[in-house]
Amino acid sequence: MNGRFAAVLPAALLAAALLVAGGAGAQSPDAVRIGVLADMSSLYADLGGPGSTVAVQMAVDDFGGSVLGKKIEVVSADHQNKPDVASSIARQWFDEKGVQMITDLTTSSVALAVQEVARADNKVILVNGAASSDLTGKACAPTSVHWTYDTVSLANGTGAAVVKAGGDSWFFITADYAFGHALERDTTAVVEANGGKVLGAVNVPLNTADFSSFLLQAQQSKAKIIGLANAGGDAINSIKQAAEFGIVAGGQKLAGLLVFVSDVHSLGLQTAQGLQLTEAFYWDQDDKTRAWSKRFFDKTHKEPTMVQAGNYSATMHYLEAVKAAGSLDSAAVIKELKSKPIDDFIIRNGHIHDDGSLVHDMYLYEVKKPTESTAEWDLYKLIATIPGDQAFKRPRGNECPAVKG
Amino acid sequence: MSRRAGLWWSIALIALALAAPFLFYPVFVMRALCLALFACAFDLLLGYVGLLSFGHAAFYGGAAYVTAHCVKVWGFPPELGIVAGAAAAALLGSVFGWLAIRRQGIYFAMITLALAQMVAFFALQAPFTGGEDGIQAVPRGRLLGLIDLNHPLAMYYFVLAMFVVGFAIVRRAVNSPFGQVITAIRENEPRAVSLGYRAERYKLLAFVLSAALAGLAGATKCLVLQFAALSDVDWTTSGEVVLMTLVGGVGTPLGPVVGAFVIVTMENYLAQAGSWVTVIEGLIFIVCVLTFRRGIVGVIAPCLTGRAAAPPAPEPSPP
Amino acid sequence: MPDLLAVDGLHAWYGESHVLHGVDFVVRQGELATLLGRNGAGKTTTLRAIMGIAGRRRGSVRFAGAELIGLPSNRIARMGVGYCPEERGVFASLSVEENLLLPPPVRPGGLSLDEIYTIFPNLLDRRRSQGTKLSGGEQQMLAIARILRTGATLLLLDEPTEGLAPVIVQQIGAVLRSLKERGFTMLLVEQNFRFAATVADRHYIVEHGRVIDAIDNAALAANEAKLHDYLGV
Amino acid sequence: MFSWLHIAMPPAPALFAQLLVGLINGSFYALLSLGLAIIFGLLNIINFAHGAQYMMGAFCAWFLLDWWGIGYWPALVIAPFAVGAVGIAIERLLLRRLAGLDHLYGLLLTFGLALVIEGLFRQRYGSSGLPYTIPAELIGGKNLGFMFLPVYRGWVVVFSLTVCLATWFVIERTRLGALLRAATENATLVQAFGIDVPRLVTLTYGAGVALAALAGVLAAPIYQVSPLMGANIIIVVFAVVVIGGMGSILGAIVSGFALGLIEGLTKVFYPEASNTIIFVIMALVLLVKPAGLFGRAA
Repeated sequence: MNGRFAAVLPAALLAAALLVAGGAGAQSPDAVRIGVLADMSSLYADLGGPGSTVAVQMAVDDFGGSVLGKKIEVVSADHQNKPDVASSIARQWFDEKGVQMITDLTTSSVALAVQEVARADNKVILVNGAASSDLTGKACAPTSVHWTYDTVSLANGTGAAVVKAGGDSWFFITADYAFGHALERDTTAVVEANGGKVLGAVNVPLNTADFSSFLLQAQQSKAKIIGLANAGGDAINSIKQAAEFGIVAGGQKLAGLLVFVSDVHSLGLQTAQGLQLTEAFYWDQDDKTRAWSKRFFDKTHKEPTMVQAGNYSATMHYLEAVKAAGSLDSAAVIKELKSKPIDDFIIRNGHIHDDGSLVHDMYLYEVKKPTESTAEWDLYKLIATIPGDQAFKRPRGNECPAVKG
Repeated sequence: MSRRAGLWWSIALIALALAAPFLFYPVFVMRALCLALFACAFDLLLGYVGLLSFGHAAFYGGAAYVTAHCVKVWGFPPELGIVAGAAAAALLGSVFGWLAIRRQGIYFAMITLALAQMVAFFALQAPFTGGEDGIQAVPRGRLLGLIDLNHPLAMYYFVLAMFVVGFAIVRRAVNSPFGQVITAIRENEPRAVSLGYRAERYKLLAFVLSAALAGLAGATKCLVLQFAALSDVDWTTSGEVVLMTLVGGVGTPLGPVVGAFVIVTMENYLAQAGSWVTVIEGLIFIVCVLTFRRGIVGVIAPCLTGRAAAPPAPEPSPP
Repeated sequence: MPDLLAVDGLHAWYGESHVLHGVDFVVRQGELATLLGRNGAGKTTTLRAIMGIAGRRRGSVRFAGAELIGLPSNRIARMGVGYCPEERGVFASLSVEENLLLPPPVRPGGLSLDEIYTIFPNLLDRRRSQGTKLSGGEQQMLAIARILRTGATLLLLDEPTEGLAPVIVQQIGAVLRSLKERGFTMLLVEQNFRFAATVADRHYIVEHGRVIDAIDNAALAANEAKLHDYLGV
Repeated sequence: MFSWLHIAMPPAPALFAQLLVGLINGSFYALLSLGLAIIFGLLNIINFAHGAQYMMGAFCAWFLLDWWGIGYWPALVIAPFAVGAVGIAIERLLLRRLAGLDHLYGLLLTFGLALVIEGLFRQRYGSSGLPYTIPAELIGGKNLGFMFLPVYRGWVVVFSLTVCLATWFVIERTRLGALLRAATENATLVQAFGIDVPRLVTLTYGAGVALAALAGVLAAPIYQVSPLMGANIIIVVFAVVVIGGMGSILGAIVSGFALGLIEGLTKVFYPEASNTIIFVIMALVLLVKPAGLFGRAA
């Protein structure tokens, strides 16, 4: 190879790199971008995932497609439940792609990582999929709002109602992960505050397929209530196997602390019947929820989960706040969001606290018996409505500096 | 490679490396550089000693945890935090190596996997690691008390320097007499032993060096992304580094670097493809194994630089 | 007697290295021919190339009139070629009897198990033991015995006497002679031409991947000097 | 953390129940590692797609029921054949091209396959899975005094033990098994005896895959039929095979059941470690017996 030709290829490589880089940076500056950062492909893809993108797009369309004279664009990505992937996507979105707000953020480790990015970049995140109350506790950030639910509200919802109904002795099957421990910790506090007691708990590694050993331990504890402080496939498998081992038939009851309508649909009523759980939203609440859910169903062939609905609600309120503030500035938008009550057909009687938690009504549901159900997605009956100040009351106080100091 | 072509390639790559933060998103390039160093460290073992470790995430992630803890909780400056991380990885590597080095092939891979799983378990259970939330919000701090690493460019050139140091150590090790001995051991261990080399000692040394460099990569990554998390020590991370090396080309100087950049780019851009990520990734691996067995560098580089075929053993050439 | 096996211009490669450079010879029906030559001359490769397990090959190998080049080894075996490899190839994870019964019958006319045990009484006694627990001589007997059942008419035997005590070598010689009486055609690879002389009809000398000479057994004594030269003994 | 330092000893009947439950899990490990061991033995390929094929078995049962109303019992036969046929196609089209290469490449290829298969199923059926009910004949349970044993779980142990023993018998005591063992040792020679070894290899891969699918059908009524069900179990099953000794049939069966038991005990005494214990045992076994418990030294 002669010397002159030898220089051509390296030079071409450089030129190509410049072109690629130039192309990547060419973002039209006059659009408002909303990022949906979700688990698209793994454990939690059904409760958020592509459905979350659909919900956010619906909100954008319903809002009219533009704000402050700029077009609104929705971008989405799969964080694969890896905080490092999530964090670098979020940084790039904020720094390069002009993304103003990120929503969904299923799984706590991802939400916590992205929250730090948002804090550093002074951008807004509205968390819908992660449960950990640490997001508004010791890790709270000024520009983030925890929208739909957190471990505290789940604990208050299911914990208090079940104890009041006589389920005063508990045994926990806990996912050996921070959100599992947080659920167990918060529920334990609620149970004890309501006069119940916790007889024991077993920490189960994530993605354990077989729960029979743990169910036997729960059975032997003679506790009236077996609290399932887990999520996704773990929750599904533990409920399914509890039915197989005759736990419910033997007189003990299951309390699902983080169970979604998609999980119940997947399990089927035969297996899941009688399970009590707390949700922020159910498609069949009233005419408005049914109408919106029908539109969602037409696009996805599934009824929305509270995470997906929460993404719609969060996006809508964010856009309204941007419009009211007349600015995309994070502080101004958050100030606007916090200044008004949050009340739509998804989030009822809500307002945002200084720590970033959105306090609103939660609902305790019981899964119907197969005979009570009239349609494929007719899954829940309402047991109680839990007012926001009860649902989001932290039994052990809040470590968020913004609240303490 | 003709001397001339090599020179031009070197100039182009150095120019690209220096200009990258102005062309591409810096955090993306930094993350890719960390993983590239990780892959180079791994390839030192696979490509030159012929040992497939399936537990390298333990060093990468372990160092990230140590650095995160040192910097965030104990207030170490960044350079000391990185040294602490790499040193911890080297220590861990000497334990792993001491236990595993006598085994070969799949059994070596499995012992390293088993030990790494124990490290992952420790990372989940130990109180200071923050469970699956990891150690978040690790401060980048000031390098040597002078340079503020919160500035993206400062951080980028720091990461680039770390990468160049690590890469140079790998090349130096491979091209030194030590490198020739380990290659000889890979080719024919009994013969190397009969020539009086203490094969296990050399292999152990290579393993510890590889672990330390993987630790350097993990520690640097921890400062870039400002956290250490469970996914860093997960076995899938060990699998990922195997893939990067294979996709790029085992035992080629630039192969692991190219592989790392390809995989990170894929991960980054495919993430926008939503739920099709794993399907596309899987297809790429299948195609690679069926058609690109010597990796991108092993197949393409000879065409670009005018060599007939990749040489069986890598020869010294600057990046 | 017609040619049962005719090898013509056979080339073979292991990877990049060209090992056989045009081997020509024939083995007639009912005959015992040997391939003699030094280490590395290409004798074993010739057997493997006939059997279709030597990597890439070119040329012609005709067995009973049919071309073998291009066929996979299992098809070649099915045509009636029995192969007894160097190092015997006795399977460690199989018992003696399982080893014996392993090669499938390919055509009628093979020996029955009883006949085999009559020829090799040792194997009957040890038929339940693990194949590789046998002594070297017994393993060699087993390796030969198992291709007698199948009905193969041509036996390819790769150095059956290697590393065996003289008394065992004598026994093997007796076995080969009796097989010849039963009508088997055999191609034997040997280094030990003194042994070969006691059993064979004809000898081919292999050197550098070619057959360079053919000597009738009867003419062996007359050609001893030449043979010493070829084999370097 | 380290709460095991002060746990109470459970009463003996409770312990017995846990052992039985462990044995049930062990039967899944045994079935899956058996298939892996057979494949490794002859093909020298570490079949990373085994988990995906297990998942396909469960899905096949679900398809049969949902699309054609074919129930559990026929599915137990049909699914292994159907998924085994897919395995045969995979071997013919892809794995065959890797013959003779380092087994690293087989591992990578099957890893890629697993990603593709699981990705496609997840794309179509979501991640939370589909329900499959226990067949009517096996619903309910027996009170054994120390525990309530669901009939279906009992069936799982008995059936998989039978399948394992039958497989062991075929491989160790029949002519077909002798062929397999011989081909594992020296495939070239076996082919030179007139056996169509490539076909044997294809069928063996198909059989290994069919065993995985069989385990999938068995698992369908217990676990949710989910695209991710195999991804979580595959790494554990690897460990089981390595502990037993790569390629050793008996080793795979014995260590499958034994590790189920050990894991069961761990779930009582140190539940947090129940996913890690298998790796601890693997490390210990490999340090003491480098080729696994039943493996022949290389």
